[in-house]
Amino acid sequence: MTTADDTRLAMQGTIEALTTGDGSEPVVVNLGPQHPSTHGVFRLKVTLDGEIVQDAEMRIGYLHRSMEKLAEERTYTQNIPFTDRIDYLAAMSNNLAYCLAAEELLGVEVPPRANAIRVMFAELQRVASHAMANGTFINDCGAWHTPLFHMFRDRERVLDMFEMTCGARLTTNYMRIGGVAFDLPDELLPTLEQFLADMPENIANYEALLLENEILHARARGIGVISPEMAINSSLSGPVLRATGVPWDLRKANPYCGYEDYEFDVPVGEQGDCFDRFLVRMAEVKESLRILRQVVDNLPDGPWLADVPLHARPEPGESYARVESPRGELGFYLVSDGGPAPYRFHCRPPSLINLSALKEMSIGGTLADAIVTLGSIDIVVGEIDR
Amino acid sequence: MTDPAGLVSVLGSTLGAWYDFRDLNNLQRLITEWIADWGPDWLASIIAGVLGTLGILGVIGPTLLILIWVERKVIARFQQRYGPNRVGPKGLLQPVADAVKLILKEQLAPRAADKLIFFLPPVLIFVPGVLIWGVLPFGPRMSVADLNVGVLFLLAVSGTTVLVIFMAGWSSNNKYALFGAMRAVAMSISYEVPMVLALLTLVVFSGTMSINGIVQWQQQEDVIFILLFPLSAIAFFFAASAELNRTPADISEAESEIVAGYHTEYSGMRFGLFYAVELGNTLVVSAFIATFFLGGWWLWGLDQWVPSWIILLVKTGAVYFLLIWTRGTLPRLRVDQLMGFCWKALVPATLLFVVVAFVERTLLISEGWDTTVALPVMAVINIALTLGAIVLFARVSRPAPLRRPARIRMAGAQIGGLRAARQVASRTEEPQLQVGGD
Amino acid sequence: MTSQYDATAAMEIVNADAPGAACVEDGVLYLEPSEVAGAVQTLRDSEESDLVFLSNLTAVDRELHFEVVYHLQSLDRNHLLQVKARVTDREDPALPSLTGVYHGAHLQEREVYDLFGIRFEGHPDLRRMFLWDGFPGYPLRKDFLQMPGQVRAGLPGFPHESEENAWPVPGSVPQRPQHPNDPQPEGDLVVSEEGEESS
Amino acid sequence: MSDFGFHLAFWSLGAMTIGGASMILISRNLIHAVIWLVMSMLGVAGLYLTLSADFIAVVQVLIYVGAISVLMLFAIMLTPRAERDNSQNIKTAGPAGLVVLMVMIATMWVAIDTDWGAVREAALTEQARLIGESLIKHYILPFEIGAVLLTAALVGAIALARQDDEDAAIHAASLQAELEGEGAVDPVDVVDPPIAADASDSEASS
Repeated sequence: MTTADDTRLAMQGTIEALTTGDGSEPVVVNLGPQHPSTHGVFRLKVTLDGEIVQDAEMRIGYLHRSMEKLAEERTYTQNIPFTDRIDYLAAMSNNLAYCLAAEELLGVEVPPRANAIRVMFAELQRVASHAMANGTFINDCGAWHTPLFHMFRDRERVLDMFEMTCGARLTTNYMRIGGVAFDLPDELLPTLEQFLADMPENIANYEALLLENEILHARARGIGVISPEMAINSSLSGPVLRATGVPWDLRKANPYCGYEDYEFDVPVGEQGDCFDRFLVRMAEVKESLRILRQVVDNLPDGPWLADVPLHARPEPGESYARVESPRGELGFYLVSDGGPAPYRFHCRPPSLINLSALKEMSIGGTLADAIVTLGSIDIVVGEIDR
Repeated sequence: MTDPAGLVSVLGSTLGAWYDFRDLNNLQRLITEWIADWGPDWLASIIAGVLGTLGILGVIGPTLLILIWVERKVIARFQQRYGPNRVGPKGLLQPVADAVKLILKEQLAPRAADKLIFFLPPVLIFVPGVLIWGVLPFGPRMSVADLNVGVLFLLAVSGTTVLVIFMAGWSSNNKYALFGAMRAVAMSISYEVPMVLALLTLVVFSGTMSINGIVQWQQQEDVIFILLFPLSAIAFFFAASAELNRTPADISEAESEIVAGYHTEYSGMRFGLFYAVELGNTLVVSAFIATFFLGGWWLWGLDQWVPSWIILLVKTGAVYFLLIWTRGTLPRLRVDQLMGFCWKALVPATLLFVVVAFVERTLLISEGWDTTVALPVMAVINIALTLGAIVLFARVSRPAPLRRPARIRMAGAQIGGLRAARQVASRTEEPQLQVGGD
Repeated sequence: MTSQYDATAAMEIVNADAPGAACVEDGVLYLEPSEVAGAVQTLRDSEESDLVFLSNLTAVDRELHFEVVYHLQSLDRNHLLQVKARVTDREDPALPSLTGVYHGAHLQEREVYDLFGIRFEGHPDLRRMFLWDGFPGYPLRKDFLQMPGQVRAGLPGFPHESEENAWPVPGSVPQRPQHPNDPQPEGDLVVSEEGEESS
Repeated sequence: MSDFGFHLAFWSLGAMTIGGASMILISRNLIHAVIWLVMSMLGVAGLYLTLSADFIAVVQVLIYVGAISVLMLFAIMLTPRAERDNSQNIKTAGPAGLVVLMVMIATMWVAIDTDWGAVREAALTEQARLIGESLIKHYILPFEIGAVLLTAALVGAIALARQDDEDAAIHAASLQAELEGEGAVDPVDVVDPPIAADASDSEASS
């Protein structure tokens, strides 16, 4: 390299430094793969000018288990446990979405009791997942685990109910093609009644602790803002989309499992910032409790599993079923070639797609804001990487 | 003052005897006088110093072990958990088990670390941590060194901690550690200003820089400083908790952002030392807050009956509980918010109170007012000023996004995209939830 | 309830803008590969179709060609349209990127590139996402790690249907010696017999 | 305090001060040099203590150790390539050393030659009060001048630190022009902000 080249390079560096900031060099910091705030093995590579984020790039794949490939080697029923492991914080929703897709492919009619039980567990799962999401979000804002543990208490009770019903807490494997695996145990309904009786007070406590907390406002308001237009264009879904004010909820827009029979509302935010996402989740928990109340009151009797052959060979074709999982629009796209296993098994992961706009949300904020934004999106790395 | 018929009198002791446990200084004096009888001067003073240091270490060591347990238990109660309850009765031996574990762990150092500077900080950070105890008065004569520039000594010694933190962060050759160190240094430089100003208020008003002098002034005037200068107390509390890196100001070791800040790369007992000193500093700061603003070892005559150091410990415990409480409740502020709060709120407010203290002190001396009347009046005025300043700050300082309330509306029948969003937003009815805003 | 958007109507919208860009086969809208981005943009911007939301983007290996599947959703009109595009070149499959139309296509296209090897031309940051650079092959292709004995990937059938389907599929999984789950060869039962005798 | 203790303290603190100062000269790493400087300053503070100057000693620690050295570290950290070996300017070492040697000899000569009139009295107790009183009574004018000077320096520092983005843009543009061989560029052309904030994105639908 000649001296002239050296000079050119130096000058280019100076120009870059002058146009990007106050003449200082940016620092690249890796958040993750092992980092307390990335909720798993997720890596965010941020370029910082001082504390200001200039660029954020995510590197994922640390938890990739090639589930879509594995599923091509297993029968439709055998694939249900995989869906637990895709989003291990909302296993019931994933079970449900997959079963809906398989049922569409097989043309199975689900008995009414099974539908009610599915709604019950999907909503319980939403309560549990939102408790986790909001708790960790406050943690990312820097609280010393207190709200998290309070919300974990509710989540524990939900998981206890899961355990009661299907023997597992996280990887439930409860839904079946054509219904659910087991009927409700006798002790479930009293437990659920008690849970429904206790929750309003708990939620009131959280609201008293958090809603008017000035520090939380300062940390989360106006941070990670995204416009509704951009949110739709980025395919965001779930609370992240609804926080921008777009009232899009598949339970209303495309009711499945008889959601049209229940009375509930879709909370939407206004400004699309982290705090609105938090508030939307808080409000959704209340709506879920409303649905649960109605499910318990109108639980139909009858079979809980349709007569579906375990060794099913669907006709060649394809199906795309979506549910409103706690994280957003969760879809399963199944292609059958008439064989015993899906020819193609694809999951539309809301966590991954909600990250589409992470870069846009974090640039210009500080490092701490980027963490809060990431926390407010509520990612599950199992679902991102699959 | 006559000796009240208290616990001590029951034991038949006379004031100043070595077994008077109200004032442990007597014991030390007995020993040093005995040495001075036969030995050289310098030996007596060295023995006195060693005894004082041993006394301090004897207080800090076990207290730290208990405090770890207390903090974990209290935080656990805030969080609806049991806390440590396996090792020993009620989990009391948990800190010991932790310490043993930390000692047995391998001590790692990054290959690219600046070795000498990397190894020093865990040791060096102990120096200010212990020195600072030297000027803490446990009783009327119970302090290792009752310096007449005690307040300055306190500030000087606590200021050097920053340097050690910087060494730790810089030498680790880790970006998280460096960020933590830079934040710690920036924050410490900033928060030293309101801390100094808050103490300056007391110094100006009481006319002494000796810490024991400040306590004695409170005793003499029968008033505690938190009533006279509440804003200084609040500012000092906040500044101190910022210097201690505790939530809501723990940005230099913000777990969710920079993992563990400046001590990210320290493992085993090296980390344990940082942790212990941090906890010890929390205790000593609680003690100083109790001393400066809550009357220290004095409590309206109760110190005649109960050993003064127990009174101080109880007050310290109360302040310490407050620190745990804030830690267990509040989220963390961002770096710029923390700096802004310091320079835009705490510094002007404490400066205002320095001026107030000047004026009031001058009036007291020049007009010769009766302090029993003047002090309560001043206290009322100052409390009113404090409330006014806080309200003013809350009004003025809110950034733009916080001025609008956050609203949650219900979509109702409107489900859809942008068009539905516009319809929902244009509704005039009350939103479901509305928080914040002016 | 979300309705399926009529593929013929969508075809008309697309073809009005770019004649011949779309056709309908078996009720599914197929797009000409070179016209994908423009056609989808037309569908997005058209007042009538209003497909503003890219719900899903993935691909299927049809062995002779790749089929890239788009699920487009209209939020306000609440209908869903499935759009497909065929990529026939298996050696160097390529398709125009949708990133200019939908920001949400970024990650999904990267995923398809990673697992199928379909290049999306015009994607600003087309790199492997889950697997590392230099990973050999594209796992979701049906010919990935083709197994010996011409055994197709996937499950051939249920074990009860035919002897050949009994696990392990011959030739697909190498026989492991001495694994407790494997059927023991004859003559290996000596140990247990001895045990029975001694007891 | 007896002579033995005094001598012990004096010599060990002196060794600490001079040793630290020497290590500054020897160490090639700027950060190390600052840390040695801190050690030297702590030694000086200790020497003040042996002179019964509590106030000065404490202030020495407060200002030099707690503030100035930290500021130095900050300055070094913010300087690009601060860890660079700082022993390059070896050409000027000879003359500089000579000058320093002469100054040192002069200082020592003055120190030895002066009749210090050592005072063997009890320690001054109320030093802070004395210093304060003399500052605002006898030395009020220098004190005020110093205060004004410091304020001016503070304002100046802020003005310097707040270098306008405009200046940076002009500088960058002129460099760019030079790089492209176009000659100087009219500053007016580049004053506009390079990236206009996209207003449409920030407007929510509300």
